[in-house]
Formats: sequence, structure tokens, C-alpha cells
Amino acid sequence: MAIVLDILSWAAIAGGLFFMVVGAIGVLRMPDVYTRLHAAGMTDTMGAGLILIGLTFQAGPTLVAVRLMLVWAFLLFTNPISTHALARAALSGGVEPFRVDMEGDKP
Amino acid sequence: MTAIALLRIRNLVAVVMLAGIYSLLSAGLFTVMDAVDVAFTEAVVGAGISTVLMLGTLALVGRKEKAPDRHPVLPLFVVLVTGAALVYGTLDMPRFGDPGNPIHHHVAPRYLEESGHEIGIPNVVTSVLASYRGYDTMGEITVIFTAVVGVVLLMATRRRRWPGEGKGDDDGG
Amino acid sequence: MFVAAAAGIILSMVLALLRALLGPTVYDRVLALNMFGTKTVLLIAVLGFLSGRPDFLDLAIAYALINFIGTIAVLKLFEVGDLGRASDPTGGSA
Amino acid sequence: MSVLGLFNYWIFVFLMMVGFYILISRGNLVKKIIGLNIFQTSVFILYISMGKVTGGTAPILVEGDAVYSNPLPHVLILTAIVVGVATTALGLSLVVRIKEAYGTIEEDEIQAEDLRS
Amino acid sequence: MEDRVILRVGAKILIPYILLFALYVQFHGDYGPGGGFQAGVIFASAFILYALIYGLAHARRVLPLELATFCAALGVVIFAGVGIVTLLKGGLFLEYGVLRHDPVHGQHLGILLVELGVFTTVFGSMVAFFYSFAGRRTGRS
Amino acid sequence: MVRAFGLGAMLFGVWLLLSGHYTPLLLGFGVGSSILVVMIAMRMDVVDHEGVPLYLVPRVLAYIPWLLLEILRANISVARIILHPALPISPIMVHFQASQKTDVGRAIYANSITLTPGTITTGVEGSELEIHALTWADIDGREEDEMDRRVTRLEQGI
Amino acid sequence: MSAHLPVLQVLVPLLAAPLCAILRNGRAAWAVAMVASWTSLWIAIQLLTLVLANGTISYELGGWAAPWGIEYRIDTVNAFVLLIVSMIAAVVTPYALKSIEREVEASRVALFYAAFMLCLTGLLGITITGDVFNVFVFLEISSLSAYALIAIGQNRKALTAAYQYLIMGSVGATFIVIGIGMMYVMTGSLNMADLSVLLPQVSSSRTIPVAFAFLTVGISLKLALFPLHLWLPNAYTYAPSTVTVFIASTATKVAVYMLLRFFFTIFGPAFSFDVMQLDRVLLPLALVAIFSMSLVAIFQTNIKRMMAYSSVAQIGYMILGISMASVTGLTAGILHMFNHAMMKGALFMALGCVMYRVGSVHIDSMRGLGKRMPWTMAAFVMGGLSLIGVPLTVGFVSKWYLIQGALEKGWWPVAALVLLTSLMAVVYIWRVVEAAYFQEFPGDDDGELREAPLAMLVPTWALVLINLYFGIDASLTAGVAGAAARSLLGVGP
Amino acid sequence: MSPETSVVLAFAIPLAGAVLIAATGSLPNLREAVTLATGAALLFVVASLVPEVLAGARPSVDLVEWVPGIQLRFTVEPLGMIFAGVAALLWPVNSLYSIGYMRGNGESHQTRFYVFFAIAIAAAIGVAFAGNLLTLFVFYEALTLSTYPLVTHKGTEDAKRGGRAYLGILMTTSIGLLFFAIVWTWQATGTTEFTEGGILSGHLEGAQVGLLLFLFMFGIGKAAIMPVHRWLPAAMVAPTPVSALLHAVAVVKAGVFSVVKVLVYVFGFELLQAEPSTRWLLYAAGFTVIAASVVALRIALEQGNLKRMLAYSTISQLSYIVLSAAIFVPISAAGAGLHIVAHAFGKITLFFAAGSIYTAAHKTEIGQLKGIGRRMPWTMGAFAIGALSMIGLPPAGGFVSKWYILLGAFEADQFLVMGILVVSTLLNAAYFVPIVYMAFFMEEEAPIGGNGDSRGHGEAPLPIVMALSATAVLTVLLFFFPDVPLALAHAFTGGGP
Ligand code: NA
Ligand code: NA
Repeated sequence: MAIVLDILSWAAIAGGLFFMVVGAIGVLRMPDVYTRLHAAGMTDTMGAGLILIGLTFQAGPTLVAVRLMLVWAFLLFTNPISTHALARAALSGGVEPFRVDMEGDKP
Repeated sequence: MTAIALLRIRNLVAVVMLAGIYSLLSAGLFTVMDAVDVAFTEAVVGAGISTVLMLGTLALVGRKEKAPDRHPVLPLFVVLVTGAALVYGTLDMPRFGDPGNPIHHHVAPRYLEESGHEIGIPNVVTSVLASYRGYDTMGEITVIFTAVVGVVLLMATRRRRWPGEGKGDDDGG
Repeated sequence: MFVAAAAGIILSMVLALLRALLGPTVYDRVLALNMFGTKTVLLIAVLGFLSGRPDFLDLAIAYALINFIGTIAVLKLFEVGDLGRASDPTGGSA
Repeated sequence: MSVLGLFNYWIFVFLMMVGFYILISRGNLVKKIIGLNIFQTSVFILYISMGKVTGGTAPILVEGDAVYSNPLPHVLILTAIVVGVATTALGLSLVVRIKEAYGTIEEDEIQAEDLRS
Repeated sequence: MEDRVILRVGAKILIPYILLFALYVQFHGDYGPGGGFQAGVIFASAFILYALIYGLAHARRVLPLELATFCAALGVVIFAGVGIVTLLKGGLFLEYGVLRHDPVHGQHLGILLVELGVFTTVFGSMVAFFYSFAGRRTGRS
Repeated sequence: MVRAFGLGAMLFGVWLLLSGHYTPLLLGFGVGSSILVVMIAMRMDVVDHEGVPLYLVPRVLAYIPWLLLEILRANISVARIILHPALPISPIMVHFQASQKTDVGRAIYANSITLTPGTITTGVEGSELEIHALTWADIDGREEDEMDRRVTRLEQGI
Repeated sequence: MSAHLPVLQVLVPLLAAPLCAILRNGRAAWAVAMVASWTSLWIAIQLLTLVLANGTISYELGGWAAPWGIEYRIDTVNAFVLLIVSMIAAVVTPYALKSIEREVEASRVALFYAAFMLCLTGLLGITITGDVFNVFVFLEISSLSAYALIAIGQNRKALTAAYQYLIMGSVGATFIVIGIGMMYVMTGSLNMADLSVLLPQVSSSRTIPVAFAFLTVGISLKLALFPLHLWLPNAYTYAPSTVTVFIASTATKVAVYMLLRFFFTIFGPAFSFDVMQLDRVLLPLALVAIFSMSLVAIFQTNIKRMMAYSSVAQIGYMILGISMASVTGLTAGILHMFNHAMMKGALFMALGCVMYRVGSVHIDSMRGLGKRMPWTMAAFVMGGLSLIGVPLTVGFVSKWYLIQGALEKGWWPVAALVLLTSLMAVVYIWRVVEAAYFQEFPGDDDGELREAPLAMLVPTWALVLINLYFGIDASLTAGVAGAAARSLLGVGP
Repeated sequence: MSPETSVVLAFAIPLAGAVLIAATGSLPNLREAVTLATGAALLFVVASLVPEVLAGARPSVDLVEWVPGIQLRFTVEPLGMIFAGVAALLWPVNSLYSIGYMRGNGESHQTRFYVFFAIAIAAAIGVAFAGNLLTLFVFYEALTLSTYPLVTHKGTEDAKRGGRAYLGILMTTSIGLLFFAIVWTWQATGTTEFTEGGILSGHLEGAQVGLLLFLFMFGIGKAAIMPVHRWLPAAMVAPTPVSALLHAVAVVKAGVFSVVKVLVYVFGFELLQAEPSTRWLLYAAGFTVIAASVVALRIALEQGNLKRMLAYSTISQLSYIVLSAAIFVPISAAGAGLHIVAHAFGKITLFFAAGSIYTAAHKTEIGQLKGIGRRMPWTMGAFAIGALSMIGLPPAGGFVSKWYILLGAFEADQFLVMGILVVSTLLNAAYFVPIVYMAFFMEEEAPIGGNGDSRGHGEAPLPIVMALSATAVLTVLLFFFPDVPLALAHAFTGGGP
């Protein structure tokens, strides 16, 4: 049972790390702030989430686990708010969204 | 790296944010070096309040730094001398993490060994902070209170024209 | 294994830092700062396990909190130019 | 080994000096305060590194035998951090007032303004 | 101006928990990291968030600047007051042991009270700082 | 008043989760802290249907697993884009009509959209959402419609 | 309660500060400050008496024995400095009432007194403590309040002056923290008495000299020791009159005290002077400060600024005394701390009176004041005579010991330079005297310009009389200073 | 009344007078009555001390312990008694004169004048009775400062310039040199007490003695040894009563008094004679005597400013005193003591006369004095007596003192000094005699246009005439009855009368 938990835990952490690093790469690769926000979102949601879940498995059924979940809950709650605020601020700050072509105006 | 970047970047908001990152980094270092209380404080202060206050200032004073137009030779010299002195001074300092370091043998053992039954709480930092050196802490909140008095003295007044604006003002009049 | 996790987090922190340094707009820096904060939270969590004292997660919560408020403050500054005015017209203005 | 044990000190000294350099070489009043912050923070790290014991843990007592890092530097630096933020707040409020009075926060422009008036 | 529903709703839900977290940090400083200082800052940060999103005028209606500076002063009085009580009870200044018959209980009580003083001052100070900076018009509106 | 009690109870619950020290003294502090926070919250005027949407709690709990799954899927797809050597993106801004009636509902919907990588709510004007998407594919409407429906249902308790 | 006098010395003004802030009424806050400063003076007198009678007093804060807890440790040296500081505070507070009403907006007066009390708290705290880190904490209380007090001056230059002071002061404080840290890491202790025992065991290391250097530079920044004085002239010039009086008379004295404490008690004269050869650094700096700053003072047209430069020169005298590292030299240095506090206090108070009525302290504004404000200008002249070192004033006593100390060492040119700079003081004081007494009042001769209010004149003259009293009968001050010097050097009783 | 009480009273009376004068400032008559009464009281107290001192008493009073080991102390010895006696005797006379002069010329700030005058007298008494170097220095400086407002009394640009030079030179020398010398003395010997036979012997030797002597002699700028004499002509801007105070009553007398006192009680003649490095003093003083006389003569020949000429005469006469003390034998030192008195009486008469001429005729230049003796017989008669005393001819007091100086020089085989005395006497005669001749025997010149009121003036106001007659009488009396001052002078040099 412990081994199963360990494997699960490491798998989750590895997955989290994957998303985190990919998100970070995305933040570097993306062309403008709006597209970078999408990549950054990965870090906060899946990256952080999986790592925290992995750690929760390590902690077992203790208050530490509860706290780890609270951290994630907090991240999930605040991430969209700050992402939204950032995008909003960038738009009102006059940063033009990057376009691949000029015809992309209609839905 | 962050620190050096701070030298170069002239957008002050960026500088403030990088300073915030520097603060977070140092808080991380504090955690690594077992100073969780310090890390906690550095996080809420360095990355938190300081950053917010700096941003509040920038909102009032503008966000761009003028390009430096001087050749900072003297400051560089001062800094190099100071740094060299410090490095020289560290040569005979106890090695990092060395348990034989005098500071671990003179005053601290009492805190670690006795505070458990003298004070009765597990967090030794709190014991030292609030009891053994509680007086320092009283001084510390007095410092904060002093800053409040100062800031309110300076900021809680309406803007006014200065006697010096636009005419001679050498007399302090 | 925790070491590997910590290393991975630090790697992505470095990447975020790179973005913070590159900019080019302040919004990119804010984004990087925010990301950096999240990673610090995780790093602290991992470090807690690494040092065998995972009960210090309060620290992580505090970081996350400060990170959030800091980000909001920066954006507020850029959007309104003043920290004291309400973002919401229904909230009245200072 | 002997030099390696000092290496971390040198890093902090270097950081300290970067902060100090910003403080004394820059003419922008806000940037000076930021430099001061970095200078002080680096000093704090140096202190904390003094208190670290290899293999030690945070000085919050747990059951059983454990090696703890020295709590005293932590206490001192807690105080110093608070003092630092107090100084920062006061310094920034001065900067704001200077901006209002002079219309600039660049040292040389303020001096020019003082000379002119 | 656009409707900031996301921020407003988010902040409304979040603020009580931030306040609670601050008090948790305050009262668990004996057992883990934290204490009056950190708690004070976090408690204040809830008000700062409130002011950021609802505007300073709102925040000052909830907690006027005068009250914040009063808190900053009060904390010092609380801390020093504990010291004076220990003097009156025949101990040295801040010798908490004399507060109770059992010195360890006395220490406990003393630390609790002075941490309260720290909390009060720090909370009041941080709010006062923020108000002072945010409340000053730029003059370029 | 019910909301105040509800908020107090939830706060105390969080306290219990965080504390780990269940002595009378600390429990007392917990109760006191919860009451204090409720009082401040009332003074701040945040104890209303938006701040303390008690009625939504159980439904949100039911909504979350679905949302997490969505998030996972979106993450994978964005990761694919990032790791693709050509970085195949075609960013676009679109406007959506949200079907929710309340601000809380719209906020949940907008945040859900943002939480799933590939789309970000950049603005809310009345019931119209402005959304930035990473690619055309992210905004083809299937997930978003599904999400819209679920949130509206959640909001209305259907 | 007398057993608790040491802690009450600091506690009284410390509690007065929040009280002032809470009261929000200028007059009420002033009353609180009055009670606090005079109580504090009373305590300082009691403490000095006790120390002279029974020797060193130790007070363990929190009941924890040193070095585990923080200890207050009062000997002749700091008891004397406590007296200087609280005496000036007790005289300044009544003076402040009118002066501050004129120079500070009514809404800020209560907070002004809070800051003033905090500054006093900080200075007393630095002086009384026996713990090096506690020094830093109280140093910051005094510094932060001083920055704020200076910044509320009426001229916008007060702001830049305060900012400059803040930056240099903070650098100084950080250097002090670095120095303390290095001492701590080598010994594990923060207690002064403990350090003085432990440091000699490690003083051959490379760390301790560096710690010594950082502490010296850091304190010198606070002290405005030439060439680290750049913050001082503007700060003194543009601060409100009351603040200038208080800070000029006390802050630098406390910084000198810190130097004394670190050089002589903690590191010990043997290390400071034989190993570090401190005298070789201090002596030239002191001489250059005395000479160049006296010269600069001559060419000032703003009299407050003139007095500020004079202060930098006078600090040089104190440092000169210290650099002799002899009983006579130290006596001169310590005695001049007291004497300079009294004379500069009187001078700046007189200038404050001028500021109150005329609104300026430019030399042109002093014209004809000898007739218009006879008591004020007479006080200025008396203070000036003391500054010059005319007999029957305290200034003369200082010079007496200083020159004697120099001759003991065989430093003939030094003695000659001290005398030469006294003459430079004649020149700058006489510029004011001539303006006040031999030039016509420039304004309309409608007699509106009157003598300063009694509430300001009485404290001013109180200091003038102290100048005279301790110039005529210096046996008390010189006796205490001599005892302090001997205790620092560890010779005799 | 014990002698100690008298000592304290002598110092306190003028101070109390200053306070009373200030208090009665608005009532000129009362104010001046107070001045005169104070002067009389002082004279009485000081006179009461003379017999005691002659009888060998040395009353000593400790005022206060200044710093541990040093007292501010008054000790009365014969030389101090002489100086105090001169000051106490001449102050009431001078006050009388001042009343006439100040009112006659309608001077402003008269209260300030009388107040500072009284303070200056207190300071002079302090100098006279000083028991140690420090006390001497204290009152020496007090004298400088209290006379500064008197010198600059007129408040004009000229007065300010004069005052600046006065203060500048006196403070520079006293702080820069004298103070240094005192600290050095204390540091070397551990005492500053004036002691018979000196205190330095055995503590200093060789060139050090010469150097210390240099510091003392030029540090005491009031003795006006060239080249530190310049303050004296500069101070001529002051009103005449002040000049009288400077030249006769207090200031320069305090200078030479201090010089003699330092030579006798600090160095001691034995040490001075034994050390060749002290010889320079003789030459410096001799040079000053001759040089100042030559300058005075030139002023007389150019018919320049009368007071200016008198100032150079003073410089020359002061150096007589220094010169005679610098012979380092008791009898010449006694001559020096006596010459302090003689010069005081003579010079005050001369200045009174000059002021009298200014008050009555508004004349200041020597060339304007032709025939004035016929209009102002009392004034010019007194002037003639003063001139005789300066030259050193009978029946004036100057003859007696010069005689003793000559005796001393003879005893010590100082032919150089004798030569200087002879030459300077001739020079003195050469510039005084023509003035007296002009005044009495030449015809008055017609007034130059516009100077209307020079015609028809008569004698000066009565108080002035009374005062200058009194001093002239004193000058003559000193010739016939030199006993008391002579006895004191002998007493201080250790020899019998
Ligand atoms: Na998203
Ligand atoms: Na999405």
C-alpha cells in the first residue's frame, strides 16, 4: 500500500514538474503577454496541483495534507483572478494582442 | 543576477518587482537555512508590504529613472574597498554550518535546552523573541510606531506651495 | 526524490526569472513575478518535506497570499495609476 | 573545504555590495532605497547563514533528539527586517514629498533646482 | 469603465479567510513559524486588498486612519503595559514569570499578551502606511 | 444573520483544519477569531449573497471534479502547442454571451474559462464576456457551451 | 521603585510617545512631553547620584541574566550622558511650546511631540543599554524619529536634508549591524561586558579588526565625523528650530558615547589604540574637521548653517580628546560632550527665537536685532562666547583640558591649532554680533518686532546660565568627566 | 570688616553698581549719582586694604573650585594693591569727567556706557587681585569683552573697524598665546598660583623658558609691546573717557601689571637672570620705547591727531615699565610698579585735556591748538603737568619712577637701558614741549570757513575741568608724596621701603 502511494505520489510530482517546466518554457517562447498568460496558467493549475497532490500522498492522512490542499485551493481560487486582472490591465495599458494574421477578427 | 539586473533596468516598476523577487529568493534561502520565522517575515514584508509601498510611491512620483550621466568611480571604489574588507574579515570566520562555531556554544544552548521548561513553548524563536530578548521586541515595535508617526507627520497633510518654489529660499524662511 | 522535485522547481524559477528580466513590457514582468511566486510556494512545500518538517506549510500559504495581493497592487497601479481609487465604479471613489 | 565553507559568505558579501553600489551610485531616490533594501537583506542572509548548523533543523522543538540551528540570529534578523521596513516606509514618504516639492526625484535635478532658487 | 465583477466577488469571498489565517498565525506562533508580527502584516493585507478593490474611501470607512494609528500606538502601550504590570507585581521589567504563581504559566501569559501588542502595532502601522501612500493624490488626475 | 453564522462556521472549520492543537485555549481563540472576523466582514459589507454564497457550496463541490478534468485536458493540449517546434498558435479575441443571471454565476463561469489554459476572460460587461484564446481550436465552442450550461445550472440549483 | 529607575528612564518617554499620538491635541501632548522629559531628568539625576555613590548599576530586563537576556548597565560614563540628554530635553520641551506652534501646522503638533519623545527614548535607550544589538534597535528609534522631525521643517530643503540623513544614517546603521554580527559570530555574545571578556581571546583573528572598522565607520556616519558629515549642515539648517536645538545638542553626543563605549569598554583601549592604531586615523580627521569646518563656518550667511558647520568642528574637538586615549584627553572629550550640548543648545535656541519673530536666520535678518530682541541676542552672544572658549564659560573649561591633554602628549601643533580655531570662532560669532548690534534694523521702524515670548526666552537663558555656572564652577562636570575617563581607561577609582 | 570681606566687596561693588546703573537707566541724574557713589564706595574699600597689605597681610579668598585642582582665587599682594588703588582712585574721577563729556557731546547709549564701564572696573579689580594665572586670565578676558562695547560706542563704520581690530588683536594674542602659556605652565608645574620667587624654576630650562616668556609677553597683548601694539591706536575711535579708561585706569595697566606679575611671580627673577634665552625681552621693550616715541614725534611734527600721538606715547611708556621689569632686579621692578601709577595719573590728565579741547572747541588735531591755552587755561595747564610727567621732569610723578628705573639699570650695569632712557626722554620732550609752547605762546589762527563755533569757545564744562584738575594735582602730589605707592612697590619686590 505504501509503495502504491509512493509510486502515485512520485508520478504526480513528476507530472507536476512536467507541466511546470513546460509552462515556464511556454512563458519564454510565447510571443506576447496574453499568450504567455496561457502558459503561465499551466503552472498554477496543473503544475502546482499535481505536485501538491504528490506531496499529499507523501504526507498521508494528516493535517499537513489538509494544508497542502488548502494551498492548492487558494492557488486555484486566486489564479484566474490575477490572470484576468493582468490581461485586463495589459489591454487597458494599450498592449496590442499578437496576431498571426490580420483576418482573425471574427469568431 | 536579480541584484545586478536591478542596476541596469531603469523602469522603476520593473525594479520594484525584481526587488520583490530578490526578497522572495532570500526568503527561500532563509527557509533552507532553517530560519522559518525569518522567511515568513521576509515574505510578508520584503515581498509584500515593501513592494506595495514602493508601488504606492511610484504611483505618486513616476515610474522612469533618468539615465545616469555620471561616472560612478568613487562609489565603485568605496564599494570595492568595503567588499574587500568584508571578504578579508570573513577569512577567519567560522566555516558555514560548522557546529563548532562559538555562537552555538555560548548563549544559544541555554535557549535550546532550557526554554522548553523555562518558557514552556516549542518555538524557541518565539521564546527568545518575546521573553529572553523581549525588550528588543518592544524596541522593534517602537521602531515601527516611530515610522508611523513619521509617515503620518509627512503624508497626512495637504499639499502646499513651498516657500522655496520659484524664489530664493536660503533662509529657511 | 524531493531533491529532484526541488531542482525541477528551481529550474522553472530560473526560466520565470529570465522572463522577468527580458520583459519587454511590465505586464510580462508581472506575469513572471506571479509565476515565480507560485513556484516559491511549491518550493517551500517541497523543502518542508526535504527537511523533514512539512508542518511549516503556513509559510507557503502566506507566500501565495502575498503573491496574490502584490500582483493585484501592481496591476492596480498600471490600470488606475493610483492605489487608492476603487477599481469598481460601484465601489465609489476615494 | 576551508575556503568552500566561506564561499557562501562571499556570495552574500557580493550581493551586499551590489545593493550598496546601487545605493551610493544612483541618483534616483527610489532606486537608492531599493539599493538600501538589497544591501540590508543581504546582511540579513549573512547573519542567518552564521546561525546555520549543518544537519540542523528549524529551532522549533520536536520530540526526540534533534540538532537545531541557532535561534538567536533569527531573532535579531526578525527585528532588523522590521526596522528595515520602517526605514523604507519613512524614506518613501520623504521621496513622495520631495517629488511634490521639487517635481523630480533625481538627485542632480534637485540640486540644480536648489541652486537655481 | 468596465464592470470588475471578477475581482469584486473574488475579494469578497477571500477576505474573511485572510483575516482568519492572520489570527491563526497569531495564535500558533508558539508552535510554529509566525507570531504577532507576521499575523499583523497579513491581517493588514486583508484591508489593503479591500482598499485596492473597493477603493480607499470604503476602506477608511471600515477602518479610519485615526483608528489605524491608534492601534499602532496601542500596541506599544500593551507591550510596555505588560512590563509595568510585572514591575507592580514585584518582578523586573517584562519578567513574565511573576504574572502567575507558576512562572511557566506566567511566561505563557506574558508572551501571549506581548504578541498581542506586537500584532496591534504592526497591523495598525501597515494599514497606516498604506493609507498614507495610497491616499495622496498625484495631482495629475 | 444566517449568512453570518454560516460564515462563522466555515471560518471555524478552516481554523480546525489549520490548527492541529485542540486545547481549550486554542479552540477558544478559534471561536473568538471567527467571531471577530465575522464582525469585521460585516463591517466591510462583504457578508452578502456574493461574499458568502452558502447555497452554492454543495453544488460547487459537485462541479469541481468536472472542471478539474477540463483543466487537465486543456493543459495537455497547451503543453503540446508549447513543445511543438513551430509553436502553432493563432491568438484571437472573441466575445461570448454568458447565460448566468447573477454576478456570482458570471464570475464562476469567467474564472472557469480562465482556469482552463488556452482561454482567458479578459473582460466582463454585463453578461458579455471578452475572451482571449490561444488558438482557434480552443474556442470552437464545445467546452465553453458545456461549461456555460453547467455553471448556469449550478447557479440556479437545477 | 528606585530599583527600577534604569528601565523607567527609557520607559517614561517611550510611553509618553503613544500617549501624545493618541491625544491628538497639541497642548495636551505638550503637557505629556513636559511631564515625561522632566521625570526623565529627575531619574537621570537620581541615577548619576546612585552611580557616583555605589558604582555600576545593572538591571536585567525580563529577569534574564546577561548574556542570555538584555542588560542595562549604568556607569559614570553613560549616567553622565543620560543626564546631558535628559537635561536638554527638559529645557527644550517648554521652549517647544511656542516655537512649534509657529513652525508646525496645528494638526501635526501632537504627532510632533510623539516623534520628539521617541527621539528622546531612542537616545536614552542607546545610552543606557549594555547589549550591542539593543543599541541598534534604539539607534533606529532615535534615527527614524529624527528623520521625521527634520523633514517637517518649513523649507522644502528640509525634505532633501532628511532624505540624505536617512540614507547615510541607514548605511551607518547597517555597517553597525555588520560589525555587531562579526563580533557575535566570533564570540557568541551580544552583551557588552561579556564581549569585553571574550573579544581579547579572538582579537588576533582577521575578523575582529574588520568588525572594529565597520563599527567605527558606522558610528562615525551617525556622528557626522568629518568627512562623513555631509548630511549634517542641511539637516540642522532646515529642521524646525526646536528640533535643531534638540538634535544638535544630543544626537551627536550619544554617537560619541557609542564610540567611547565600543573603543574603550568593548574592544578595550589596548586593542583600539595599540593594535588598531586608532589615534592615527582619528587625530588627523579630528584636526581637519576642526580646522576646515571652522573655516567653512566663517563664510556662511545662514546662521543656523554656520552653527551646523561649527558643530562638525566641535565634534572634532571631542574626537581629538578621544584620540589622545589619556585620562586628560578623555576627560576633555567627555566634558566637551556636556559643554557643547549646553552651548549649542543655547545658540540654536536663540536662533529659534529669531526665527520665531523674524522668520529667518540669514545674517541680513539679524541686523539691528540687538536693540529689538535684546535678551535673545544677549543669549546668542553668551553662547557664542562659550563657543569661542572665553573664560567663565563652559567652552573655556573644555579647551583647558583639551590643550592640557595635547601638551601632555607633546602635541604642540595640535594645541596651537585648537587655539587658532577658537579664534576662527571669534570671527564667525562676531559677524553676527556686528550685524545685530551695529547695523540698523532694515524693516519699517514701526516697532512691531518684539522680543521673543517668555516661554522661549526662559529656557534659552536657562541654558545660558548653565553655560556660565559650569564655566565658573566646573568641578562637578569636570569631576564626573574625569571619573568617567578613568573608568573607561580602567585606571584609578 | 575683615580684609577678605573687603576683597570680595571690591570686586562686587562695581558689579552691583552695574546692575543699579542699568536699573536706573531711565533717570540720568540718579544713574550718574549711582555711578559716582559706587566709585566712592570702591575707593573706600580698596583704600581700607592698603594699610593691611603694607602691614604684610596677604588676604586670600577662594571664589569657587573651577575644575578639580584649580580654584578661582583672589589673593591681594602689593603689586595688585597698586593696580587696584590706581583703578579705584581714577574711576570716580573718570566718572565725573564722563558726565561732563557724555552730556557735553550729547552721546547716545549713555546707560550702556556706564554699565560696561562699571563691569570693566570689576574686571580690572579681578585682574589686580587674581591669585593665580587662571583667575588672571579669566578677568583679563572679561576686561577685553566688557570694554569692546565702549570702544565701539559710536557705532559708526570707523568705530566698528576699530572695535574689530581691538577685539581681534587682544583675543588672538590672549587665546592664541597667553592661554597656551598658562596651560603649558600648569602642565609643566601642576600649579598656576602666583608664588614669590616664581614657580617655573626647576621645571623648565633653556630655550623653553625663552619660548614661554615669548608666549606670555606677546600673549598679554594689552601691554602693547610692538608689534602687538596696533589695537591701541585702533581704539582711538572711542570717546575720550574710554580712552582714559584704556590708557590710564584699567586696560593697558592690566597689561603691564600682568607682565610684571608674571615675571616676578611665575618666572622669578632668579630664573630669568639665569637663562640667557630671556634676554630678548629687554631688546623688544627697548625697541618699542624708542620706536613708539619716534612715531609720536612724527605725529607731532606733522601736527596730526592729538589722541593718536598720545596713544603712541602710551605705547612707549608701557614699554618703559616692561623694560624696567626686564632688567630683572628688585629696584627697577619697584620703579616699574611706581611707573604704573605715575603714567596712569599723567596720561589720564593728558587724555582729559584732549577730551576737554574736543568738547569745548571740537578740535582734534595738534595743528589746531595754537593759542588755545589762553581760552582754556585750566585744561592746558593740566596738559602741561601731564606732559612733564611723561617726559620725567619734576615736579611730576614721572620723575620719581624714572629715577628708580635708572637706579635699577645702574645697579645691573645695563648701560643700554640707561641709553634708551636718555634718548626717549629727549624724544618725549621733543614732541610734548612744542604743543605746550603752541598752546600758550602762539597766536590763535583764524577759523577756516564754515567752522563757526570754534570762535568764542571758553573752558570746558565744569565736571571736566574738575576732573582734569584733580588728576593734575594727583600727578604733582605723587612727586612730593610717593611714599605709599613706593612702599607697596618695594614690598612686592621683597625689599624694605
Ligand atoms: Na486559462
Ligand atoms: Na480556458
